[in-house]
Amino acid sequence: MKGKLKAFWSLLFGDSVRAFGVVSLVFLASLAIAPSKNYFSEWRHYQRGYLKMVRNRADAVTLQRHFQGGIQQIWLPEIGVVDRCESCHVGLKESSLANVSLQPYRNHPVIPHKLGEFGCTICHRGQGAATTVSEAHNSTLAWEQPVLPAKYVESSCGTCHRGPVPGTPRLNEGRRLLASYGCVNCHTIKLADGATMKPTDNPPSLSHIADKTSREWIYAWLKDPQAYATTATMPNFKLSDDDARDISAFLMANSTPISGDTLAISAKPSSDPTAGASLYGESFCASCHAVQNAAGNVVGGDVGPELTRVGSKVKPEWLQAWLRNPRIYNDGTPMPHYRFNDGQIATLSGFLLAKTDSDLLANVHLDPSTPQQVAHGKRLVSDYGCASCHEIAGIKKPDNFAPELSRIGSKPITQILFLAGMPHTLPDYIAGKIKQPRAFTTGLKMPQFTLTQTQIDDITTALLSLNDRANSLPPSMTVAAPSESNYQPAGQAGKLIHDMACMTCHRINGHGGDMAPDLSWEGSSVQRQWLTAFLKNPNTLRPALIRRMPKFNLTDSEVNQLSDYILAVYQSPTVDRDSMPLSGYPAGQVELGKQLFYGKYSCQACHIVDSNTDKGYIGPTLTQVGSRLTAAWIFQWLKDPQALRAGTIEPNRAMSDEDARAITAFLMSQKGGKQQEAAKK
Amino acid sequence: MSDEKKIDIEKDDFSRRQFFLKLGLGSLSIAAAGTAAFAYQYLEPNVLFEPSPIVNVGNPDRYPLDSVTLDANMGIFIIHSAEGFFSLSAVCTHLGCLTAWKPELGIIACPCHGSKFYVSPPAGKRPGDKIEGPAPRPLPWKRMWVNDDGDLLVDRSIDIPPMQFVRV
Amino acid sequence: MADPKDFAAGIDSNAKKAPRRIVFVTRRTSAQVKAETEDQVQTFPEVLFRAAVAVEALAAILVWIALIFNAPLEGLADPSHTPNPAKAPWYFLGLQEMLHYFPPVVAGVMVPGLVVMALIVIPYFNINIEAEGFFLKDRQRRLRIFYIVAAALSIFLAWFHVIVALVPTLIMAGLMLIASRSSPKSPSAFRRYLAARPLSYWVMTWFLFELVVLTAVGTLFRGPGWSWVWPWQGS
Amino acid sequence: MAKTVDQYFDDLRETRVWRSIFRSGSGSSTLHRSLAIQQNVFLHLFSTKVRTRMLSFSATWYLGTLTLGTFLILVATGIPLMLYYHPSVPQAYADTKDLQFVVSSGIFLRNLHRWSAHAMVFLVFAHMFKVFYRGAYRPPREFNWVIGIVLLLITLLLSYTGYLLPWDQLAYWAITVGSNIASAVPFMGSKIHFLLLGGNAVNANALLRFYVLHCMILPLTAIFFVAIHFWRIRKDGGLYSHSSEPATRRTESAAKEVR
Amino acid sequence: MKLPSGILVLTVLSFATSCARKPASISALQPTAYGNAIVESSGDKQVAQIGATLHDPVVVQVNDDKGNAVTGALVEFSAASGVVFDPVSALTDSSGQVTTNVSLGGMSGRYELTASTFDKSHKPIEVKINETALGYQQTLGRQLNEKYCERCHNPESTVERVSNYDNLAVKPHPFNEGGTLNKFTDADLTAIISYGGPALNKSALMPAWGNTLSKAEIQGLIAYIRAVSDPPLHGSEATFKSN
Repeated sequence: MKGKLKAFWSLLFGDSVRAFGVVSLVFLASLAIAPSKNYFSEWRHYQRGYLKMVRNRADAVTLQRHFQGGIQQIWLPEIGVVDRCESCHVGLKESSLANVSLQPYRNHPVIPHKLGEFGCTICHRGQGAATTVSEAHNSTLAWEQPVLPAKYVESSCGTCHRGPVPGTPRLNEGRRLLASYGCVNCHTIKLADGATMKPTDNPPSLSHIADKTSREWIYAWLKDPQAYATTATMPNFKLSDDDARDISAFLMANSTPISGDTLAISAKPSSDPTAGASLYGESFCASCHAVQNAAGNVVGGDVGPELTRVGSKVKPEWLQAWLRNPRIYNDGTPMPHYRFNDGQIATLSGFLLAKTDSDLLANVHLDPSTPQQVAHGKRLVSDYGCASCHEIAGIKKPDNFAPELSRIGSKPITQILFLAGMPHTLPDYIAGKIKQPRAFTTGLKMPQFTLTQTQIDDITTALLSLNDRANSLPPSMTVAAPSESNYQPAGQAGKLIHDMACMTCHRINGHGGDMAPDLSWEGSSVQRQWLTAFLKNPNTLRPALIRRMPKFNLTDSEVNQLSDYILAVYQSPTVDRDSMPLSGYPAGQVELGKQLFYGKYSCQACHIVDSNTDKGYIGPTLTQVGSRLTAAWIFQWLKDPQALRAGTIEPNRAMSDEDARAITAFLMSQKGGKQQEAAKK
Repeated sequence: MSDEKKIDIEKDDFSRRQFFLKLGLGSLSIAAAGTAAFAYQYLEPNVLFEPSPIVNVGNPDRYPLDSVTLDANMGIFIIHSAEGFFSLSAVCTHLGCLTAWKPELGIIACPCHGSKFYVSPPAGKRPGDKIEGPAPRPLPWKRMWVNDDGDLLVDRSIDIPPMQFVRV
Repeated sequence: MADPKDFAAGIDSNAKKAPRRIVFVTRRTSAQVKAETEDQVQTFPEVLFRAAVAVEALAAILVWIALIFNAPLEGLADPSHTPNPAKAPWYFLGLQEMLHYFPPVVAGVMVPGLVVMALIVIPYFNINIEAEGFFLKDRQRRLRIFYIVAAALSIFLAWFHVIVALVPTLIMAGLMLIASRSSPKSPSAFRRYLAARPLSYWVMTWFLFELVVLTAVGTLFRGPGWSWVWPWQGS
Repeated sequence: MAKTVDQYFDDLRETRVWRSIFRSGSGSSTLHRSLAIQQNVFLHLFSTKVRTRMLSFSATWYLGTLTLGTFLILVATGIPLMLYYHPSVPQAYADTKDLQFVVSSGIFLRNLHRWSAHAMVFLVFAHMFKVFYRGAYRPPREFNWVIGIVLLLITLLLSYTGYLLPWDQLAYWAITVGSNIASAVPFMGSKIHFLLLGGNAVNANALLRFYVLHCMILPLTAIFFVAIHFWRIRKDGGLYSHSSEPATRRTESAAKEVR
Repeated sequence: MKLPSGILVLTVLSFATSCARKPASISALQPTAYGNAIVESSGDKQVAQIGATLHDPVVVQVNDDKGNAVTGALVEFSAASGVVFDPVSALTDSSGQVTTNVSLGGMSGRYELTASTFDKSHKPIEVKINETALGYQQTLGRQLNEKYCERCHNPESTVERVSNYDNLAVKPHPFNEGGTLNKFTDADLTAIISYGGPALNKSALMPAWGNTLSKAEIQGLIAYIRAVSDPPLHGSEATFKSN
C-alpha cells in the first residue's frame, strides 16, 4: 500500500516537470472555479427562480417581456440612495403578482409613491447597495440598519411627513402618545422642522396637594398608580416603601394652602345616589371622566381622570370647592366651571365620595413624618425628576432630565447595551426600553409605564421616525405639519369661554379639542334665538352621539354675552348670513326641495325631518333646522360641506345652485312648529 | 534487463515528461485565456451612476412659442415651434461637442469645427438638418412625450425619425 | 578590507578559448576552495519549473481562500465614533500591545527602531559567524552576564506588569539555563542541540518568541478597552 | 494531431521573427538553457546554474519564491481593483461596496488581494527568520540582508497603506492608531505624522497620499529593491549553502572530534 | 458545486435560526391528556395592520369524542414565517382552552394559522384560523370605512357608534359579504362609491362620494373591501399558509 502510494507520488511529482504539469492543472482548476463566486451570486439565483415561477403563469409572456436581467439599481444622488433591491425582488412593479406569497417575487402593495423615485431603503431601511440577502436585510458590521420590521414601517413615512399622514394610524398614534403620556416632559424631542414636541398631558400641580388629598393616598398612588385607576397615565416608579413614605412626607410638608384659605365644607354631601347619578349623567361628566363598571370595563371619556375610586382620594371639602369652581385650584384645567348650586354640589360630591375602594388604603399606615424623611423625600423628588411633569413649589423643572430623543431613530447599535436574549436591533431596543425601562441597568430612573403592546409598537414607530435622515432632508423634500394655532378668545366672552373650558371639546380657529363641532364659523351658521336657547339648555342634536354638550347653568347675561360674541366674531368669510331670508320661500320650491331631499339625494338615510317616518341616525336631526340654522349657511353647506367644516362626513354632492336652493327652502320650512308651540304654552 | 527494454523505459520516460510538460503549459495557456475572459467580464460595469436617460424638462408653459432652449446638462434642445414641441440632441454628430443656439442667426452652430444646423428650415429641409460643416449626419430627434402631470419628458437614449411634434 | 593588489591577471585575447575559472588568492581572505565541485543543475528549466510549481500552488491556495473567506469590510469610517477596541493591522499589534505598557517613545519608536537597527547590523558584527555554543567558552563570565541581563530584563518587565512579554522571556531564560548546563556530550539530543546554540541564536529566538506572543495576544486576546478577552468569549 | 501541433511550434520557433525576439533559440543543450537565462531581461538576474542541493525543499522552504509569488498576485489583482476605485472620501467606501456587490468577481479580486497581502507580510517575516537561522546573511551576503530588511519595511508599508483604502471603520481606526505610533518619534514625530497624513487627521488628504504611496511609490521602490535583491544572490555566489561554509563545518567537525 | 452559494447561505442561516428558536418550541410541555377534536372558540377572521398584534387573542378548544373539554392537552400553533404567537404552544386550561396572542406577518394578505393537537394515537388534529393583514392602501381604506361607510354598512353598534343599518329601507351590504361583493368588479365598486347607488341602479340611499373622496381613497376603500371579503375574491391577495 505504502509502496503504491509512493509510486503514485513519484509518478505525479517525481521531477519538476511532472510536478509542474500536475500543479498547473490544479492551478487551472482553481482559477476555473473562481468565476463561480460571481456566477452563483444570490441575485442571479433569485432571477432564475423568478423566471421559473413566471413560466407557469397565465401572464408569462407579459412578465417575461418586462423582465430585465442583471443588477437593477435605483440611484437618487440627492439623498444618497443606491438601491439594488429589485435585482432580487424582481416582480416589485408587476401588479399581477399581488397574489404571490413566495418572496422575493411579490409585487409591492400600492403606496402613494413611485418606487423608482423613492427607492426601497428610504422606507424599509436595510442596505440598498447589497446584493446578498443577509447583507441587504440584516444588521452586519458593515451596515447597522437592518430591514425594518413591517410593523414599524410607518416610521419611515414620518421622516418626511412631519404631520399626521392618512393611512398611517400607527405613526399618528405613536406621536400622540409621545405627547400625551408625558414622554416629552423628561425627554427633549426637537423635531426636524426646528420645533420642540410639546406635551399634551396636563399633570396636576402638587404645590397645594395637601388641600386635595391625604398622605396615605399619595403613598398608595406612588406605589402603584394603576391600582387606584387602571387608566392612569402616571407611570410606576417602583419605589421602595421607605422612598414612597418619604416622598409623600415631603409633598405634604411642601404643600401650601390654596389662596391662603383653608377649605370648608359648604354643604353636607348628600347621600342620595339616584339624584347623584342623574346629575352626573345630566352634566355629561362621562364625556370626560371614566368609571369602571361592574364588569370591570372602564367606560367614559379620557379627558379627565378616572373616578372609580375618587372617594378614597379627595378630601370632601376640596371636592366641593372643585365642583364649585375648578379654576380656583387650577386655572388651566380642562374641567369646565359648571356653576352648580349648593344643592347640586352636595348631591354630586356625595355621589362621588361614595366611590371608594376600601382595599386601596387598607394597608397604608404612615407614622408622622420626620424632618429627615422630608429632606430625603425632597432629594428623591429631584432625583426622580418629578418636577419635570408636576409643578412642585420650591423645585425647578429640570432641564434635559432624560436623554434627548431627537435622533433616537439613528442611534448606532454599537452604542447600545442590549439585554441578554434580545435581538440586536434598534426597534427591539426601543420597544424593550419602553416596555421594561429598569431592566437594562440597575439604578435607571425611567419609570414603568402601563402600555399595551400595540401602544409600545406605536411609540417605537414614532421614535424611529426621529432619525438622521429626517433631520438632514432639505425642506423641499418634506411635508410640513399643519401649524397648531394658540388661539384664545379675547374679552369678557373670552373669559367665559375659558371659564367653561369650551375649547376642551370645541375647536375654534385651529385650536381646541375635537369632541364637539368646530365653532370657528358658528356665527354664520346659527340663528340667535336658537343659540341663546341652546346655551341655556342644550338639547341633543345628534341622537347617535354619546358625548353631548352639558348644561352649564349660565345666567341670562352670560348667555347674551356669549351669543353676541359668537355671532359677531365667528363669521365665515364665505357665508353672508343675511344673504338669504330665513323664511318666505315659495311653496313650489319647498315642494321641489322635499322631493330632492327624499328622492334624488335621499337625505333621510342619515337625517330625520319627519320624526314619524324618517329614521336616519347619523347626521343631526333636522326637524327644527329652520329655526336653528341660517339659510345662507344651509345653502353653502349643501354646495360644499367640507369647505365650511373640514373633515365633516357629510358627502359633497356637488349640487347645482337650483337644487341647493330648493333643499334650503325645504329645510328652512322645518321650524319644529309643534315643539315651539308647546314651549310657548 | 536487456538494452532494448532500457531504451523503452527511457523512451517511455521521455514521452511521459513531454506529456506533463504539455499538460502544464496547456493548463497555463487555458488559464491565461480564461483570465482574459474573466477580465473582460470584470471590466464591464454592471451598474452605471449616470443620470436617467429620461429627463423631465418641466411644464410646456416654460417654453414660449418659437423658442429654442438648451438644457446643457442633459445635452438636448427643447424647441417650441408652430407645429408643436420637439427635442433635438445638442451633441454635434461630428465629434461630440455641445452645440449652441445662435438666436441672431436662427441656427444651431457647433463651436468646435463650424457645423451648422437648421431649426426653422427652408422647404425640403427638416429641423436638425446640416447647413454646412463637417458633421456627417443631422442632429437626431429625441423621443418626447407628456406625462400624467402634464410635464414634458424626453428620452435621450431614443432617436426618433424627424417631424414628430408633440402638441400640448 | 582594502587589499593591496599583489597579483596580476593575464588577459587572453583568444575569444574562442573556453572560459576557465580563475581564483584570486589574496592575503587576508581565505579562498573558498572546495574539496570537490558540487552538483549543479541548469536554472532553466529545473529551478524555474520548481519556482513555477511553488507559485502556482500558492496561488491556488490563495484562490481557494479568496473564494471561501470574504475580506472584512466594516461600516463607513466615522471619525466621531471609535470602535472598541480600535486595532492596528495585525502585524502592528505586537507594537500596539507594547504601547499598552510603555510610553509611546519607548514602545513605538525606540523598540522598533532598535530592532531594525539590530537587524541591519547583524551581518556586520560577525555575529554568529563563529557559530559555536554560547556557553562552551568562557562559561563562568558569560553565565554571570546572562544572569544579570536576564534578571534585569525580568525585573524591568515585571516592574511594568508586562506579563505577556515576561513569560516568553522567562521561558527563554530557562532554556538558556538548560543550555548552560548542557554540553555537546550530553546524552539527550535536545540538550546537545541547545548546547551548540550561539548567542545570536538566543537573541533572535527570544525576539521571534516575543513577536509571536505579543502579536497573538494583541490580535486574539484583546477586547474592549484593551482588556484581556478569551477568543471564544466574543463581544 | 499532437505531432503536427509540435511541428507547428517548432516551425514557429525557427522563424526569423521568433529568433529576433528569443535569441536563445530552441534546443535542450546546456548552452541553450544557459542562454535562455542570460538572454532574458527578467531571468538574467539569476545565475544560469544552481547547486543541486539548493533545490531541496528544506534548504529554503521556497519562502523567497513564494514571497515573490504573492507580490505578483498583488500586482495582478491590484491593477484591476484600481479601475473601480476613486480615492475620495465617501466614494472610496461606496466603491468598495460596489466591488463587493455589483462588479463581476469584484469581491473575488478584493479577497485575493487582501489575503495575498496578509500572506506576503507573513512570508516576508518567515523568509527573514529562515535566512537568519540558516546564517545566510554572512559575508559576502551582508548587503543583501540589509536589502531584505528594507524590503520587509516596504512590505509593511505597502500593507499598511493599503489598509486605509476601503475607508471603513476598521481601516480608519487602524490607520489612526498606526499613524499615532509614528508621531511618538521624538522631535520630528508630529512632523512625520503631519507629512504622512497630509494634515492632522486621517481624512481626504491622507487617503490620497496613502493611495499614491500604495499604488505608485511603494510598488516601484519594492520592484527596484527586489531586482537588486535577486541580482545580488547571483553576485554573492548563489543561494547560501549550509555546509559549504567553513565556519559551520568547523563546528561540525569539532563536534565530531569531541564525540 | 451545483448548489448555489446563496442557497448554502440561506440553508445555514435558516438552520441557525431554527436552532436558535428550538429551545422555545421544545418547551418542556408534556401533555397530560389527549383530545379528539380541536375547534376555534374566538379570534378568527380578525383584521389588523401588517405586523400588528391582533386585538383579540386567538382561543381554541380541545374536546374529547363526547364533545367535552379536555384539560392538559398540548396545543401548538404554527403559521407562515413572520407570524408570532405568544405563547406558541400551551396546555389546555380547565375549560379545555388555549389562548394565544398573535402578531401577523409583515406582508399584507391573508394568514392561515394552524392550531394542532394530538389524539391518543398521536395523530395530529388541526384547526385552521384565518386572519387578514392590511397593507398601506387597505389601512387607508379601513380608516375611511370607519369614518364614512361603517355607520351604515356595519349592522352592529358599538358603544362609540350607533349603527344606522336598521334605519335604512334598503339594507346596505356589509363589506365582508364576499358572496355578493365579489361579483362586483373594481370598476363597478368605483362607480357606486363615486356616483352613488343609482349609478348601478342601486338604492339612492347610498350617496355619491366622488366629490368628497379622492381617487386614491376610493381605491383604498375597494382594497379594504377586497381584503375583508369572506370568502376572499379569488386571486386578489396572497394567502400565507404555515409551512
